[in-house]
Amino acid sequence: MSLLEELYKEILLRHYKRPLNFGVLENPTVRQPGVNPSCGDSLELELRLEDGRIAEAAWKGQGCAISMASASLMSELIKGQTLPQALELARKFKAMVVEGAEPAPELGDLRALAGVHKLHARVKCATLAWNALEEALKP
Amino acid sequence: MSLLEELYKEILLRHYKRPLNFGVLENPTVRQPGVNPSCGDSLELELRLEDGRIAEAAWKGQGCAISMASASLMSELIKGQTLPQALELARKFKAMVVEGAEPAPELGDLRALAGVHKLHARVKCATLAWNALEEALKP
Amino acid sequence: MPLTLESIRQDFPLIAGRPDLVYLDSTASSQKPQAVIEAMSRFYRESYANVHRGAYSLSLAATDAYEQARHTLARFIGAEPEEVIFVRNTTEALNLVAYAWGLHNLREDDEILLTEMEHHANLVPWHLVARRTGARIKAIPVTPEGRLELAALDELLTERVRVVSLVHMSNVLGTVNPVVEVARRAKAVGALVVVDGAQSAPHLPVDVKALGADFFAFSGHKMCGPTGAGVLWGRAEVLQDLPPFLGGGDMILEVHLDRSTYAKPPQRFEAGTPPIAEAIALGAAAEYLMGVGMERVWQHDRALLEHCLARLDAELPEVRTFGPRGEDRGGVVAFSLGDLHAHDVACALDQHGIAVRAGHHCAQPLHRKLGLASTARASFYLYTTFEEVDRFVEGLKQVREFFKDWL
Amino acid sequence: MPLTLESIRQDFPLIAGRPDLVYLDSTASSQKPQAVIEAMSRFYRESYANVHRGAYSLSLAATDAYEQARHTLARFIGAEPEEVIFVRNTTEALNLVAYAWGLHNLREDDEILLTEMEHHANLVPWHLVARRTGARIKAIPVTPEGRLELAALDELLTERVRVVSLVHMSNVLGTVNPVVEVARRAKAVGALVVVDGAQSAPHLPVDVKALGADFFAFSGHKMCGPTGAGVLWGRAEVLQDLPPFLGGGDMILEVHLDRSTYAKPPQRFEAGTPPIAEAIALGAAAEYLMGVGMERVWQHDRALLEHCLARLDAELPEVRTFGPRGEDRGGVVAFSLGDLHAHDVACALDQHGIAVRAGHHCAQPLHRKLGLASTARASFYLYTTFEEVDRFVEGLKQVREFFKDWL
Ligand SMILES: Cc1ncc(COP(=O)(O)O)c(C=O)c1O
Ligand SMILES: Cc1ncc(COP(=O)(O)O)c(C=O)c1O
Repeated sequence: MSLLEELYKEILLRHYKRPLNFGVLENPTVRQPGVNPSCGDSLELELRLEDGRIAEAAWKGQGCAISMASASLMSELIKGQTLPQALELARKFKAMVVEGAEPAPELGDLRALAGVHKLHARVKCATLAWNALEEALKP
Repeated sequence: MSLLEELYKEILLRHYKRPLNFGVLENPTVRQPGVNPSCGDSLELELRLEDGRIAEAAWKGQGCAISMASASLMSELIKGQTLPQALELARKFKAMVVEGAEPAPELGDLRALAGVHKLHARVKCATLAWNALEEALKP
Repeated sequence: MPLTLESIRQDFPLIAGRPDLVYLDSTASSQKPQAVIEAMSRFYRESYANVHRGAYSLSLAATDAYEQARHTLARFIGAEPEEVIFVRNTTEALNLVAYAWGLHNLREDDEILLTEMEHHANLVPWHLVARRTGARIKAIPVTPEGRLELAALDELLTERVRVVSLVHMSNVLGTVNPVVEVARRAKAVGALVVVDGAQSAPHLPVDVKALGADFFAFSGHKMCGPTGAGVLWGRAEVLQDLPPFLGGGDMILEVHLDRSTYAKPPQRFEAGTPPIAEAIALGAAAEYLMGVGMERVWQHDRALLEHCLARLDAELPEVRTFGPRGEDRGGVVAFSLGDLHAHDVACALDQHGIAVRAGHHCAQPLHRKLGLASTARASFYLYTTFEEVDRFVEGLKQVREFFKDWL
Repeated sequence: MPLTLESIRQDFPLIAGRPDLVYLDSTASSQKPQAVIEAMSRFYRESYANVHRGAYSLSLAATDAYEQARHTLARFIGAEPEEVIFVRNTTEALNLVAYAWGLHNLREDDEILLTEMEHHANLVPWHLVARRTGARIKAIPVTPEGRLELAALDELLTERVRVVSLVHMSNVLGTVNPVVEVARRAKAVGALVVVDGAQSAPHLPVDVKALGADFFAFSGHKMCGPTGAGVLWGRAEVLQDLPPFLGGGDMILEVHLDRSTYAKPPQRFEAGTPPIAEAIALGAAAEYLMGVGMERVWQHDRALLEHCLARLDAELPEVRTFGPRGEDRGGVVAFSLGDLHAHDVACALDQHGIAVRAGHHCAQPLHRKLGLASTARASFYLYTTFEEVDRFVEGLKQVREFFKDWL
């Protein structure tokens, strides 16, 4: 299987064509823009935090298949997580794509993005939404 | 004879030790500073122009043997010359030290500086006073 | 031996040594001929010293080589050596003009006229200066074909416009702008004319005197030269009265603790130890290009472009290209494939050994106008072959096939 | 194989290839080891591409190499990579601080505190900024021995002083200034502290964190690296809020026609295509120096200096040297021979193959204080031998003999 096939899997196609949680929230408690200055891709992440948990998440933006799928999958995964849990997921996701660490089971379908590590150029695409998440949850 | 001996001749030593026309004029009609930015040497040339001739010339400054001797000899040579004659002398002097042209007889003792051409580094020293002269005579 | 495309390719070690690679990113930066690489190494191995201020032979030889490079670059663009200022790149050159001229001359409500197709290098410096001076920025629009909307000039070129700064050849559209005409009209209202020549100097014959501009900026690394050296050309009369930009050694006459006076141009604008080896190597690059002939470089780019566009038009209807169709267009093909994102396309092409750039190419306003966040871009140079263009087209077809469910 | 002086000399092609030459001008610029020259050529031959913005492998590899160099330079001075900004040279680094920080923060009657031993690179940028802002310049005096008059600090360091900018090691006197103490006292009045490390970074171990400064500037070409690349180090907290200096590509977040937002440091301060090959080669230079060990470089300089001064003192009473005698002095010997002008002396030494510099060494105010328009200067580096110092002393004796009637 080529690197490309390893990366552009069915699951990403689904999220690229029909991204989940795409749009805006009615009453977000945090709104965080994210930009990948190297290509100009940008997104805006909205969260509603309640009792230390991410009650709702939505995002909007334009970007490549990798960044869109990553944002879609992330927005689904973090819903219901406590802030420390969400940050831990971010850490694990980045370990996987930046450092090439073994994909953590908690990442679920996001493990489909493990191949990004070998396609170095795409790391910034895959982490765009996650960087925005980390910014948004900064104390 | 070494390049050095060829250049540092008796005649230059005389002008270096006892520069001619060193000082200021009583009533100069032109006063022109000159700087060699590469070493910081500077001089001030004063001229009294009368009826299209250089009636008097004086200069003051500090610099290396080459620049001092050149200024001293020049100040002596240009006295009594018309402006076009003085500019022509400047041209001939520069041709000699910058381009290595055959020394013109009109340059008199200044021909002792012909060796400067081979000691490239000293061209700016030798031409310091002459550049000031050309500036001073600019219309 | 006549200069053939094959012999030119042999001059570039990276091109000759990587037959697997189809390098189509010369607009971002060009590869380097051995003559340039060697000019630099030889200088370091055999005659390196700092320039100016040196009373010994080695330093004088270095100074001569550096000043010789200035002469060569002057010849390359039809200028006088005293008008050639060595800088790092086009970006620094344009900042020099914006700061030195702009901070000194712009007042509140003065206008700066740019174009919608500018590279960030010709936008951001003006933003910085506008904010400090209260001047305002306007832009000549770009037509749907990718040309400047000259009809808008009448209205835009008011007496308030103090400077018109525009790109000679767009790094996205490939458009070669009618600089002579814009300059003439800008001069009629007394505006300074600044030209971003980052793409024109490497790709077409340039005669700065004929352009009618006051400043012309370009980068060495895009024209077979090393990184770290570029040129700002300034018309002698304009440089004469231009205050300095960077302060430091070599640009001064007299320095006191609290004030200083400045040297003549070009020294006034070269503060500190210049990129000596880089300028010398850039001289070698200009010699190399003049050896090939800039008209020939331009015609080669043009031929590759026409071939590429013809094939894309005929065989890849899903590919949309940007930029004008005509003689006023150089060898740059920005494109999109269906709704696929440029990054996905470029990354897939890279898997086939085809190197194209993806992104906004430092022209966000232009991309906003095109309605896209980014495009992919293939660009050609004197070492590019028709076969490489064919490999690019075939590669694109494979990418289309790979992404067929995504399109 | 242990690193011997002879093996070090073999690493430098120009030194090894010119046994006739005694190169004593490393303070102006150093020679380059083969490892540095080769790092640069290899990059151009094998893996050249523009950095950032590249979606293809070649560009990514170039970006990695460039960022790797940033890490190496950070390690070289004990900093974080995000604090390392690649610039052309010390001069540009100091201008960056003066413009970006100074134009933004200085107000009328604010004070800028410099010293009497500054290089023009640390004077002229402040003159330019002072003129625009109305700030005033003061200077810490230099004692007759060539040290900073620290006793004057109490009076000079008023609450009005917003910035103290000083040289770490003087390029004329060789003095290593007590930066830690000056920085501590400057901080006490809330001033920004800027250090000109052009001579210290190449010649002694530097730990920027320990210095207590906010900025530290140095040039690659004086530390075995190529021309065209230098470093501005800035403390992370200071860089965070610093407005940009040069505008253009790669330093932005979002660009509109008339305004833009900026990237985080260090990108915010690196506009346009950086000196890519130069930064990579500078990384190789830093590796080379760390391989030798900076403490060893310093001790070698010191030993040569003591040997040189001892012989000059004993054998050439007509020679006057400048700079302090003590541990706080590096391998720089500025001198005069009787009333002879420095140019005459340097030119005569050059005839014996001995390369020393003559002039004001870009320190006119200091020379004015010394009462001289210029001095000659011999300076040492890791490849300088005791035998070369001896040849210098013997050469000077011959020059004295030649000029005996002139003295
Ligand atoms: C103390 C000092 N500061 C600044 C500079 C300027 O360095 P550069 O010319 O590399 O900018 C030098 C070297 O000339 C120097 O010795
Ligand atoms: C049209 C144009 N202007 C300016 C630049 C900036 O050039 P540099 O990055 O060499 O400063 C470029 C290249 O990126 C360009 O294509």
